[in-house]
Amino acid sequence: MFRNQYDSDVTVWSPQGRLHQVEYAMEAVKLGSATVALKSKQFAVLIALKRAVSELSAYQKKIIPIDEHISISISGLTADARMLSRFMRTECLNYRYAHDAPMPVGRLIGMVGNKMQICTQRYDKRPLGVGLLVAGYDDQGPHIYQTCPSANFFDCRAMAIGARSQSARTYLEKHLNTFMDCDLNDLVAHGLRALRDTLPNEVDLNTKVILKIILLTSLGGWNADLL
Amino acid sequence: MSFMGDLMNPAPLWHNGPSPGAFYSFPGNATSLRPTGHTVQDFRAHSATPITTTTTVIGLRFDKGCVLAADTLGSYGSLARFRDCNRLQKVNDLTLLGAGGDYADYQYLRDIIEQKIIDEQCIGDGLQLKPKSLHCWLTRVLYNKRSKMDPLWNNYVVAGVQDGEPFLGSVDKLGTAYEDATIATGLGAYMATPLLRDATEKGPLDEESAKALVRKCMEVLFYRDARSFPRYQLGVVTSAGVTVEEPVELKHDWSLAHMIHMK
Amino acid sequence: MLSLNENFPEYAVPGAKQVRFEPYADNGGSVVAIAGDDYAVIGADTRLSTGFSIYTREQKKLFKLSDLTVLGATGCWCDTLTLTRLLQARMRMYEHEHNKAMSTPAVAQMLSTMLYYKRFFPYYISNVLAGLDAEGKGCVYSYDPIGHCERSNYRAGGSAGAQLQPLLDNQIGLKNMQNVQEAPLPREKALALLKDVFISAAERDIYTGDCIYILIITASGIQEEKFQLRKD
Amino acid sequence: MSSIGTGYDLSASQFSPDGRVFQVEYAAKAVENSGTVIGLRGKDGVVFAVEKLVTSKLYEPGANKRIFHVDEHIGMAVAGLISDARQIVETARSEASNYRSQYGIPAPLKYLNERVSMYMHAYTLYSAVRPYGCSVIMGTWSEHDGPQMYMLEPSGVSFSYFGCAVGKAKQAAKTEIEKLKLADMTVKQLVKEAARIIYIVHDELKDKQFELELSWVSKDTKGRHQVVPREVAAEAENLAKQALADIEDSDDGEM
Repeated sequence: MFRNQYDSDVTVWSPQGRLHQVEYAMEAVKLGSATVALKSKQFAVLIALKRAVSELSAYQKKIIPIDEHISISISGLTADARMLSRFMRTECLNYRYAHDAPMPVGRLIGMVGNKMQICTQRYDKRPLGVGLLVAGYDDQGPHIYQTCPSANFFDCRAMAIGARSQSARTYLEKHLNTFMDCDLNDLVAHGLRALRDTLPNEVDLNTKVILKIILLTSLGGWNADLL
Repeated sequence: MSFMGDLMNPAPLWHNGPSPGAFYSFPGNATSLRPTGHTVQDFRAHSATPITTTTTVIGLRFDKGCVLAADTLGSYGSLARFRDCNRLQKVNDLTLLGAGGDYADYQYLRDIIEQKIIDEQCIGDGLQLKPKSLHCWLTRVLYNKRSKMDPLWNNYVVAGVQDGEPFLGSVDKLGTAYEDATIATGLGAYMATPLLRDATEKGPLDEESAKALVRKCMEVLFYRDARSFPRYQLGVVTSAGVTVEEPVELKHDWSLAHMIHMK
Repeated sequence: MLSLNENFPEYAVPGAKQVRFEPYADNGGSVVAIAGDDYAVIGADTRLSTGFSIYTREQKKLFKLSDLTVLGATGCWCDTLTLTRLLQARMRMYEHEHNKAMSTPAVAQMLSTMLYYKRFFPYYISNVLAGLDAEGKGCVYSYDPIGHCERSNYRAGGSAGAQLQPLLDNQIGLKNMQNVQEAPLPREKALALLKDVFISAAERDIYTGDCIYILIITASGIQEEKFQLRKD
Repeated sequence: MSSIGTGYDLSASQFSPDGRVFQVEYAAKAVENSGTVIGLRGKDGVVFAVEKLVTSKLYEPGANKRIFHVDEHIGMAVAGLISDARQIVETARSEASNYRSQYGIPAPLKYLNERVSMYMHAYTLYSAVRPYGCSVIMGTWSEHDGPQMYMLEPSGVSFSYFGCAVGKAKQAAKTEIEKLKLADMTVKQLVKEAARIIYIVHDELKDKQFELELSWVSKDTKGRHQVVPREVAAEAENLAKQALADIEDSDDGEM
């Protein structure tokens, strides 16, 4: 594909100052099915498209609860995501154990970023091939974060990642200014429409395409499972 | 289960402590991401007695905040050795901390708390350590130390305002923790608590009456506690912030103790 | 460690003693739990004390671990605080791993394991666990500090445990009585009995008093109740 | 770079026949691709300014800051890979914290610079790791030493500067900085200059959106590193926009 001699290891810089291995890992995110996250003043919502590997298999896991106030939606290598989610759960538990309070979302993401960076700099590791959308709620209200295999993370107002997610992002950008004042139903509807845009025209969101929706609210607690 | 570590020895709550002369463990600087192994410190003999001690801390909750008071004497056994041991610490805008017991142990933990606050300011997300969180954190630290049979010989009183509500809690050297409207450590538990409980049971206090009551307790304690001192500090925390007064001298009048001059 | 008195007796100072650090404290308190066919009640006094001084009169010693499980713990309060925090963390891990809440018998077994793990530096706590089991029946589990676990229908523990247990044996277990009919214990009676035994405990035991905090666990949720005791 | 592709440029632990370590130079390339970062040292403090490129409208405004606090008194502005830079920030913070716990006083920047440089340099020695893809500028002000500023490069080299620039438009920025009489200027004046320079060197055609980040540490802030207060920053930014418009006008006039 992009074969050149500078893309075999994460420890090798290309003459242009790029890290090809990390860039390839970013491609892995696009292989997963799409997932959308968006927030209003009160809510953060995660919506994910669950695919089945075959007619006989169960639908894949896309949304993983981390703590009472944080949940993640994944795209890319599920096994890598499981590792990260385990790390995040442990950190949240540790924070609760020592401080008797929920972990601030931004700080957790910072720790995830630092953890992921280490695998982008060492010969004996590879970058984690998964992108996360993190929805959380803390004292500063709802948050949406996106993390990448490059160990970058972004504080977002809305975001979509995964296969054909560009069209979802286009939708989100177009309606970005309306989200903040949306009520819950409108917010979920926007999310669903954005997700719909990632599908080929002939496929529609229906029972065949299973969705998982998760909400985080000021009332605390996630898991308003609408399906 | 990694967060529990070895169950016989509860895991340390912070890593990356000072290791003089140590060079970087290379490659990777992931010390914060993996548990450290045993250090020399784990095998040393532990001290089990306080050396320079301070006495009572008084804490009282009123309708909109809390007031703390503590004198400034560091006793070396029965010797009144150090006369300017401040032991009320402003932790952040929401929290005030008072400490009694071994002064060196307090200074050690005070530095760690100060660093904790600096770390938080460096993150710069605008979130502040809340009184309840500090209280819980102290129980974990003190409990872990007691479990190593290497206690920090202190009583801590955490005062603050959390979500608009005043908070007053105490932790001792074992990690025993509780919240109450009145707290007095050391000899104050016997001398001041009755006065404080008496007043609070009659209904909520306002800031001025709470301060007056605490000053009264400091006076009583000075007359009765042989390790106390007439110079003390008073601190108040409300939603408006934390203020710690400069040490003040309490007026004492020993003429009331005429019985001691009788032959 | 070098002991001055043993190794150098001639240097020992008569009368001077080193205070030994004692890692345990007795903070008193009693807990009573009674299980019925479709409910469990558990109550604990709210006095937290050390020796003759009372730390606070309003310390809740019951921990809601889930919608169906409540733990009552008295004894060394710092151990209680630690154990319950660990227990809550472990239960959350179970929830993450199994995608369901932990059942009361599962919590009971895990608690026993956690206590036994500290066999040689035990948590000095008398634990009484009350809740509804998988069939919805009330259950009570009681422990010694190093993890012995027993399921029963009623149990008293803590500083006045030894005084209260015989009373419960008589009133609920109908022990040492002749010509009595065994009948299911109604909830109101269990609650009244629980208050009665605490009143007796407060009379005889200085480490028990101030107030009882009671939780009533049924399939429809956990109800809360308070009952004043003598405060001296 | 004649030796590119000859196989001597694949590892940080390998010299090329002409005595260069190419991997380190390539890492420096990564820094050249990032938004411009400048540091100015005036007579009473240090000012940082960052041209933070925003790649998507979906991001929260103000997210992914490139200026960090290392300790109460030390600020750090970073260019290059932000995830690498965060690692450097963490290292610097733990160094500062260790120093504090050892000596009970804030870490001197000279010492901290030495330690962090050492750390970055260590990553240029082994084939098992790659050099950091970021440059950082650290600054402080203290009563005793006055303003101080250092810039650290991926190679682990660091120098003290009066004014420095890294990133895309470092040449243009340096030219602008050299016109200033830095030693006579206060931070209040420097903030305006810094904002102006960032606006001037920003390439409207290549990178559309950007945010200006400003921070300072000075005598007025009592030696504490702070984000420049909103009003001051807004004023500086307006002046910068004005200056840019003036330049464009005069350009038009010539045509």
